[in-house]
Amino acid sequence: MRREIHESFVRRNGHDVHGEELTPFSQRPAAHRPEKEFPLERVLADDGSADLARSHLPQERLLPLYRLMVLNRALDERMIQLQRQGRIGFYIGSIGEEATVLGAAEGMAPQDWIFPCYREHGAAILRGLPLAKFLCDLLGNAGDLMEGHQMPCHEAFRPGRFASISSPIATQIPQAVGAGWAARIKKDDMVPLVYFGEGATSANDFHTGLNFAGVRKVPVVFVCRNNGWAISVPRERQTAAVTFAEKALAYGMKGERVDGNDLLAVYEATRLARARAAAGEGPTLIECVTYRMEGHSTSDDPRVYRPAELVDPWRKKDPILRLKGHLVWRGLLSESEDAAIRDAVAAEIQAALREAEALPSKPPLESLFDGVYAQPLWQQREQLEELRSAVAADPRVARLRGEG
Amino acid sequence: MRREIHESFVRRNGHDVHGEELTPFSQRPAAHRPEKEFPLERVLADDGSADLARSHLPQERLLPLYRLMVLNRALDERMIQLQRQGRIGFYIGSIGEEATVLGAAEGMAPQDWIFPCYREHGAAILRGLPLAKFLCDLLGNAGDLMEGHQMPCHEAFRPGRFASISSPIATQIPQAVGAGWAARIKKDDMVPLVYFGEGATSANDFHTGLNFAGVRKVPVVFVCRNNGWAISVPRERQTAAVTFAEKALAYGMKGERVDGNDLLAVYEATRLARARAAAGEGPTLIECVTYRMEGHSTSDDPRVYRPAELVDPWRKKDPILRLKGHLVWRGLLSESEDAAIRDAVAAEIQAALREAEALPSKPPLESLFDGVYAQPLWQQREQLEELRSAVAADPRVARLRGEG
Amino acid sequence: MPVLNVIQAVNDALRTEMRRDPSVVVMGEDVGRFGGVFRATQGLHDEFGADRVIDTPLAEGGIVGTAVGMALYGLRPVPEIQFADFIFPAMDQIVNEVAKYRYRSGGQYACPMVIRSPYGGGIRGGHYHSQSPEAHFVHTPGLKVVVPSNPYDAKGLLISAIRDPDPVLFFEPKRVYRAAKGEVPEGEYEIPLGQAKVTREGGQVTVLAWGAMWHEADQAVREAAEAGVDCELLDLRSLQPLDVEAIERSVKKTGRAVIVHEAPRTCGFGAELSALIQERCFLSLEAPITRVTGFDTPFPYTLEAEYLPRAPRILRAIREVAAF
Amino acid sequence: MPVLNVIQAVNDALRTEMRRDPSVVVMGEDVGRFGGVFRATQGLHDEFGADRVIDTPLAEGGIVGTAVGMALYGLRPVPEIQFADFIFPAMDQIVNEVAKYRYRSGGQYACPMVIRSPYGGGIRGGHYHSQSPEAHFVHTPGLKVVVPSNPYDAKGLLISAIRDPDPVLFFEPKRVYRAAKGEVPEGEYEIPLGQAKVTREGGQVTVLAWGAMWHEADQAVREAAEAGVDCELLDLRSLQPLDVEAIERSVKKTGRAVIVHEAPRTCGFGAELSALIQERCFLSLEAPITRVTGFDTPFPYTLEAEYLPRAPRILRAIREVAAF
Ligand SMILES: Cc1ncc(C[n+]2csc(CCOP(=O)(O)OP(=O)(O)O)c2C)c(N)n1
Ligand SMILES: Cc1ncc(C[n+]2csc(CCOP(=O)(O)OP(=O)(O)O)c2C)c(N)n1
Ligand SMILES: [Mg+2]
Ligand SMILES: [Mg+2]
Repeated sequence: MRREIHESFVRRNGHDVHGEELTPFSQRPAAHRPEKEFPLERVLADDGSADLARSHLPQERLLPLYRLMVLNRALDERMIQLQRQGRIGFYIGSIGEEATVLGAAEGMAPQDWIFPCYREHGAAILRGLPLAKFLCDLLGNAGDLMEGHQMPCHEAFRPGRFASISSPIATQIPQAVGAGWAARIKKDDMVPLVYFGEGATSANDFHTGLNFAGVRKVPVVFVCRNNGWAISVPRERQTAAVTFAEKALAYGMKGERVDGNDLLAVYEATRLARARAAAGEGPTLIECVTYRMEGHSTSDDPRVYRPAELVDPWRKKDPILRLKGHLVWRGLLSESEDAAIRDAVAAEIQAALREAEALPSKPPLESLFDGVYAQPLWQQREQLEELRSAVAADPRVARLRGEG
Repeated sequence: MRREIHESFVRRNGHDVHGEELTPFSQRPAAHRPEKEFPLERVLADDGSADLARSHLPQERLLPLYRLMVLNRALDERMIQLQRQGRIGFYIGSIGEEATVLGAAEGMAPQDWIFPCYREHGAAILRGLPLAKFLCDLLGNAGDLMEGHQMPCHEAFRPGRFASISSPIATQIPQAVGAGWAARIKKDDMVPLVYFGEGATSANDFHTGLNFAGVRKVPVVFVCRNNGWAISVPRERQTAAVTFAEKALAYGMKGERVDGNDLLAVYEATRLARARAAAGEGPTLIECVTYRMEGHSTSDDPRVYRPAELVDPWRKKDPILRLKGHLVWRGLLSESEDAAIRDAVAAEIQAALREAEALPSKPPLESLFDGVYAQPLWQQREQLEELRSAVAADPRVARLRGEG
Repeated sequence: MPVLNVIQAVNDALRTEMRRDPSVVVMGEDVGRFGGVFRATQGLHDEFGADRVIDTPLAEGGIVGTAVGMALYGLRPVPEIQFADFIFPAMDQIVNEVAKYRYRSGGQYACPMVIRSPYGGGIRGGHYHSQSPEAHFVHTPGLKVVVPSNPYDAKGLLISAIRDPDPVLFFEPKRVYRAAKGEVPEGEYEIPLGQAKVTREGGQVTVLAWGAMWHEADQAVREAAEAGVDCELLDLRSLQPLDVEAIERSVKKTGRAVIVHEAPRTCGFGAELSALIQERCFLSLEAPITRVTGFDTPFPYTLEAEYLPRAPRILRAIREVAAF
Repeated sequence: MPVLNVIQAVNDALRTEMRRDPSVVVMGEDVGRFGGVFRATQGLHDEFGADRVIDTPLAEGGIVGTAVGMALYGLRPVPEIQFADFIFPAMDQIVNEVAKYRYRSGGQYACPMVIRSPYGGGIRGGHYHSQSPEAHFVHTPGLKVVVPSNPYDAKGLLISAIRDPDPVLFFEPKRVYRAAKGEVPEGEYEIPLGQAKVTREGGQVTVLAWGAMWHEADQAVREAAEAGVDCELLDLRSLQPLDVEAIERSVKKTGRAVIVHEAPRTCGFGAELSALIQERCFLSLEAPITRVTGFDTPFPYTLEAEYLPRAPRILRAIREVAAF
């Protein structure tokens, strides 16, 4: 009798409620196929052509953005030079990643806040940060908006709604979520954009940030600059996920994967993500697949850990060349116009540098204590006096070894 | 001419390399369907029958495990009573979750380490923790293995390879990964099992733990006890993911979702996950869907935030009833045998309690300073002297207000 | 005037500020519908809705991280950390972000918020429900740290903290959440941060305490008085800003100081107080400044009575210092 | 004897211990093939393989958390935190897990490990590449904290730390990683944790320093000698265990003490030293114990020369203390 029940059960139970066949625990295939669910979206073809039905970047924005990309590149190159000459202490740029940086920023509305990682100087400039001010930051001099408090390349620019850069990886992610949440509470049409590298996806704050945003459908756009490397650690040592976009699934949000060297694709994905967020449809994680063409920063020499063969294939995918090809294809740019842009950009950088370097190299002594609190406490006041009298008594206090 | 190129491109580009039609960015459907990819696996049917082809739990283990589940339940109930009577300070148990706790522990090999959350006392007992010792822990008395250092229900039991419980949520997750990694480095056949609640999936350490394990295919089995609640927070306020199992995807590992009230299903999933891990196929995240039938702990009153209607449907899914039904179906248990088990279990608890309560209620004074370091530093030595002389001078030092 | 306990006073302060200022939001684990595991936010969800009384996922780093963004955007978040012991997953956001945001942006941005958390022992919570981590935050420039000991101060200080332009860690003495009762005015009032309260005047020994330990110190100074030692007791209330003048004034008068805190002795806030007193009152000191503190161990479970620096140990120190 | 710098000495110590003990593993961000951003682990990946020299994902909490499990299971992990400023995401694992594991399990388990991290300023790193967080860990019972100042000590102390049964935070003075050179014996040798080194004997003022600041203090005491003030300089080397006897002995002799550290003054380790000296040497003190420290601000970028307590400021304090 038992056996009959059992056999009948096996038959019955051999199919689940929907009539599909049950497989033993161990044999169920993995149904998830990230390459299909998260295809690498492109708008720009290799030959510069594009399916314009898929692109909504207004034509009149193409040349300004191209100019910005060229400026961004020239700036990075010049600053790396300056660092080698010892004129600035440190630099970290975005060579090869300009389309991701600028395409995403362009895809947002002007009132949207930007929470940068540390390679998005292009976005700050797009938002109006004067070049000379940026250079003052690199010099940490008397004109520095950050009063010399931060390392170079850690700019903040409030008028452009460009938040403050910090070094600790991924901390800006939940912060952006908080800003988006606050905007919704205040009923403002404001969707923050937050940038981070693929390395940051391993950090605590990536997880909490995306989870908080997912569970409450907070309006925010997450842009992961997957440039392949976190200093010396390649992306496949960062995660076993096939793509970074699929990490969105864990948070119940939409994931996108786009060619990060294709300005139009990055723009498009960001624009749509922004629209969805603003419509209450929740956040999006956009993985922009790009490449870090240089060292991590001026402190890094990638030759120690990265063979040149890995980098070479990316040279012909250069985002500036890609956009240039498109502009040429659309008849918007000639070689001579391009050369003129490059000259103008170089001159602009040179002029800004002259302006910045003309300022005193140090902010005043009291700036050391400014802004720890809204008003200094007695400790800061006493310590400022202590420092003043120490400097007065022995000027060596204000000089580093080797200096003066 | 441009226009022709453009049109030809639109046609060409309208299909991707695989010939599939490109959809505009915004219209791509979500391909991911967690309910299909992560079906709720069961072995035990509601009527107690089972597809025995899907179950590999040796028949001779059924009754012992049933007995343990009954013991676990009786223990929890008795301890909650004791707490109300003021005989112990705090209790946190697993009423309703016994199949998850015991099925997972049973699915592992004896040499495997267990990294508990704080509801897995059943697993400790399965691993040989004497009941009286557990009760000493609850009392924090002179017989307590933890020397009265920890709150009740934070037991550690080295002979059973049962790691130390701590309150901070999720910290045990990367620790389990480390142990599994260490075992692989040492070439030991050891796969850790780590338990945590669904609330823990929001924490930092869930993310880093699973990511580290995924990227290096560390042998470890992650068991998420999804009991629906994190104190007052329901699972849908914890994540927007449809299931917890699908969070495995973000880490490139296998996810399973099983009926957590079905001992055989939990066992089966764990056993297979263990086998895969040991075979170098990497970790598995197993979501066990169960329910927290009582308050979070004796400090909690769930009526404030949880309507009884939510709990009621789970009463008939009671994991002990489910297993009992199965034992009856297999002819392994009669009502009178069941009653005998229950009596024996009650007597066992009573005897252990008597044994534990007979010991001095406090460990010795010096135990306060034991084990901060392998050997006390001068601070601990001096402070012990300070305390000794303070107690000698005024015995109130050793009494809480209201005591003695 | 209504008589409230500390938890009711905290609740009252939150309600008062939320009514006054729509930018104040409360967030944390279990703070919403449930009203918090200690009931500090009880009723707020009903009155102010789910947008302003937010149940978050279980992630302290996420709570503080999102609070930073909210504060930057102009809300005034009051995140709750369920127990001070669980503040460490948020440590990076607090130390590297909250504390430095104004400074690092050259004053362009700020993220004022009040991180509330029940702290301290005496509730049989073992080492994960009893810690007193205030020293970590006092050691972090950019943060303020407030610890009330009673309902009146709890309300007035919390209101001031919420209105303060700087981020404040607000540690609530959970041991006296219900035990400490007192009259609390209805409506708004502020107690400025950085003012210690002399709760007993005396000439022989200065005793410094805060939070739950003020009650032990209070009992000790009473017993000391009976034993003929006349103490001056200061409830510091705010550790940063610190009312160093009040301390200096008192110790210059008495020449003797006893410092009481629950946290482990080594590198606790008592060390800073001792250093400051010694720097500022060197010539007035007539006995070593003495610390009566938790021991250098994790907070124990069974022997918590022994661990806590309660009145008998404080009294002993007072006597030794007085007799030096 | 070979002449090494600090980074080479650290590398030598790691290699020595890894050769001796197969359970020693090194892990962290960029420590593997790359050999670490400061090259501390250079060559180890080649010699010991990817199983023992582990490149981890970017998550300090994960690094320390997995190290706990490794240590429990019998490995001796030596996790690297790339900069001490980035230790805060691991704070919960360090404070609540590493520090308490032995205690909370009643001695059934322990998780000895050495968390290495470059700390301190003077490399133009701004406030995220310059912090000195030692006080947080000294305030956490269960942890040891070691800070070498030179190559010889770095090697001997690191070897001792790796062999120690307790978890050790090992902070390396990156400012002198390459600048401080000295003879370092080949092969194994241990410098016991908890022994300060008197690097200059003197009778008038005791100066206490550690790590990079020892070099500034050394310069200051030399200049002081020229100016006629005879200082005794102690390199503490280990803050926990602390060689309180050496400190007591010295201050009882000199009656005066100057403490130097980079971290912000308030609640820095200098506060603890000041409190201890005052408690133990009260009757010998002839001048206020004086702290020369980083200021109570985040570590600045441009004005870091001004921020760091370098020789001229230390000298000033020595003179004031001597003249008191
Ligand atoms: C919490 C923390 N840990 C470590 C570092 C050191 N660090 C700086 S950048 C970096 C790699 C970041 O990689 P990724 O997120 O991919 O960004 P990318 O530099 O490639 O843009 C690391 C490890 C840091 N800044 N913060
Ligand atoms: C880091 C941390 N934050 C907060 C708490 C307080 N707390 C204790 S248990 C708990 C809920 C845990 O829920 P879940 O992970 O689902 O486990 P369950 O209790 O349901 O088994 C919370 C918030 C804690 N212990 N640790
Ligand atoms: Mg990267
Ligand atoms: Mg739960």
